[in-house]
Amino acid sequence: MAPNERGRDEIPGMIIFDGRQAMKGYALNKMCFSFNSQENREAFRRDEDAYCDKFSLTAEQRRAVKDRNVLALLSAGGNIYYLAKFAGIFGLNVQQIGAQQTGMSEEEFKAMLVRAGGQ
Amino acid sequence: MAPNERGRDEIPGMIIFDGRQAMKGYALNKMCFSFNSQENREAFRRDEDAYCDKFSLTAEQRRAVKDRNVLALLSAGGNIYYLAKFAGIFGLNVQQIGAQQTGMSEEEFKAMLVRAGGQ
Amino acid sequence: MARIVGGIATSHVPMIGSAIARGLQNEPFWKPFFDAYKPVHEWLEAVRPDVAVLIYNDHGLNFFLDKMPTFAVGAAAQYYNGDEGWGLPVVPPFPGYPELSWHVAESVMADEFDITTCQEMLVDHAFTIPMALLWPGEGSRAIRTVPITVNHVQYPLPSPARCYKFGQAIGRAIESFDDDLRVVVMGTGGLSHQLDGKRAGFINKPFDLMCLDKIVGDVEAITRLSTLDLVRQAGAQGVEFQTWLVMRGALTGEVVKKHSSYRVPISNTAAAVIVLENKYPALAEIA
Amino acid sequence: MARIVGGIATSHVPMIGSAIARGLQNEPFWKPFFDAYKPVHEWLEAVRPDVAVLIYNDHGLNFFLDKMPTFAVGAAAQYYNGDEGWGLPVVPPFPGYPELSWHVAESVMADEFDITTCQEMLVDHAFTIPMALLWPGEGSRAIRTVPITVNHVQYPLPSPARCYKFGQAIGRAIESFDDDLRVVVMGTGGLSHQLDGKRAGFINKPFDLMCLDKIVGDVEAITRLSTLDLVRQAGAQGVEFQTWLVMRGALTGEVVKKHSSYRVPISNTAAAVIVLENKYPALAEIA
Ligand SMILES: [Fe+3]
Ligand SMILES: [Fe+3]
Repeated sequence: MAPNERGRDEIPGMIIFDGRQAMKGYALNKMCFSFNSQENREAFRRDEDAYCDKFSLTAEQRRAVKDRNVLALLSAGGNIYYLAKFAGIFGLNVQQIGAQQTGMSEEEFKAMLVRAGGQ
Repeated sequence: MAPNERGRDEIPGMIIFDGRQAMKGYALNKMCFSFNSQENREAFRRDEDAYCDKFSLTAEQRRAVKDRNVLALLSAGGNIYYLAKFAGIFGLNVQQIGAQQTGMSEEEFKAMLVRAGGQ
Repeated sequence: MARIVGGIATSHVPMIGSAIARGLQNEPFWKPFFDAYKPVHEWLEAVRPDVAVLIYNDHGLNFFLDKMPTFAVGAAAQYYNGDEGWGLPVVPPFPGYPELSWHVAESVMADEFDITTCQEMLVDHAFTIPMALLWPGEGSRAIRTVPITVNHVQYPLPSPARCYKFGQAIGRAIESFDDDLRVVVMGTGGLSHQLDGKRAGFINKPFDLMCLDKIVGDVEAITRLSTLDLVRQAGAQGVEFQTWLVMRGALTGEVVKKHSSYRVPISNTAAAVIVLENKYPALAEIA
Repeated sequence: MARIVGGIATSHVPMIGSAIARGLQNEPFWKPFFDAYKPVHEWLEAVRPDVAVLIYNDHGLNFFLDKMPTFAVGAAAQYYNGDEGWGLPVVPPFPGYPELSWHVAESVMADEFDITTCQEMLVDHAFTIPMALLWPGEGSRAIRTVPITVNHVQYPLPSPARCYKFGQAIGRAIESFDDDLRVVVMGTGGLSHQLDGKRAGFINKPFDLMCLDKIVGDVEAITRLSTLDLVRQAGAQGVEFQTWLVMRGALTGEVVKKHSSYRVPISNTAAAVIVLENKYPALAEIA
């Protein structure tokens, strides 16, 4: 293990996107990267299953995509920067994504951020 | 000027492909890079002018393309690795390209190489 | 010879971009945020830079995992923005300065930085929003740019120390460019925030304030940290502070802080801006 | 722990690929050339490597000028070959070793090499031909690979010294990989040749023979040269010798030369192959 790799698994509540995640998530991330294009976002909307087929998503990735479950997408190898493009299809902003991941309502999540500013 | 740039213009009979050439040749090199695809090579063969239009080649680059003139292509910013793909369309091999650039016949050029091996 | 007139670092939160696109600068929530950029505009009017060398991290617009460079230097005549997939309007292109880009590339390579050169490069919100914040309206197309990216997508990331050294090499590169130019160096991103995981919403105000302080006169206090220290202290996306370290590295040893502002939250992020001026006796000479 | 059993460097001239594709190995012109690889096959049978870390330069198949990395490390499970545009038949894919790729990436980044990682990477003739020469037939798909590229297309190129140091970092990376593996490191390209300009056809046999000699026991005699020195002495494409320097850097300080061969011309090129063995007391232990 290279020195820069030490301790990566020890930060609670997150996954460092290193080679291990990259190997798992390539198909999913490639699909999400394709959502930079309006045409591709529409193709996904039209036929979600066919679109996932095209990128050979794993069963775990398909499940997470179907459920719009960000934590599951992350654990299936998704990278947050590409997943943001997937979330964009449903008009989800980063607060809504944050709320979903932390199990809060959007208002609770926002209130938490405001509290952090008053530390 | 960075230390690694010194003396680049002083080797007779060649042009170092640095930023100066890159700025000049981008359109031409991009076109030649597209010739990695059979479909694009055929599109070029079908309508050379239209294909050059698509990549917005300069007048100098178009002239050099029309003339299949390797030295002119190089001086117009072409990079030899991409130009090789252009030459591939006409089935030219590196000896034939070498012969054209040095003003030799293919046989003379090959004989020169053989002599170099006997030094 | 080119001279670095100073450095600016600013957050690049997408929500700022949509506030600009919707003209909300004078709305009660946004007014104090945008007002914090007025001293930056005044400073820019005083130092009148010709070129902005802008260090940022691409968020999956120009680079994908098939070719993910640690450090990339743009070398195009124009930089186009593009659709990032989540609704920010695409803005018109920005003029480049390829001669300076190539000089920077040559110089940092001679200093053993193994860059990727990009003769086409789509610039994302981390480039366009800081440009819009610093030069609102037409002004952002009147200045020429050299975009430089730092990988924050795929680990391994460069360390804070490597980023700072990269900045030092960029500084040497700019100052050895033959043309008489005034150059402003920019870093964009941060401060603390985290988008992903159960840790989403993480913010660390004390750490941010420490960084805002130390970046002026004691940058080694930060470059001593590992990338993972930054993640721990500033959140997963707080590592964007590395672009600030590149900017800071490009300045001379001693700098003067001309302005700074800190505001939490903008979207999920602790937003900040800072203006640092190089202590140049030479600055007056090229006035 | 992984062990480097040795290094091989070989030319990768496209014409070799078409000779293989057309089955000309026993033709009078080609027989002596291919026969020079028999001692290499014998050595490979003796040391039985599990993995080949192959350093080469892409000739415009995988990389274009929009994203041109100085050093790139492949991190894919499979590496596909592709149409290069001038008629070489496309060959089936090669198995990768992504876990080792990522370990190399992490380790060289920690050593301050600013690589580009490639989770998809088309490998060109500079990869496929050396694989076919070393493991004719099916054998080249029985070994797993980590492809690593050095930019020889767009200046600035890395210097010979930087390439050698990169090789040293790759060596440290491999030898710190946890799995019990025998690794062969390969460099491909060279020796002297020039394809472009009025200088096309340039060959420098005395310089090549010097390099073949010094790479064994006095590599600093070569790493002292600048990239431009290499161009002057070995021709524009002779800079491919830098891949040999990366390979050599990955070996231990002392090596034994097991085999070498030199032949001019193959196509426009001075073709050579060399086998270097690490002086490992440890080699027997993992037998
Ligand atoms: Fe960001
Ligand atoms: Fe080659």
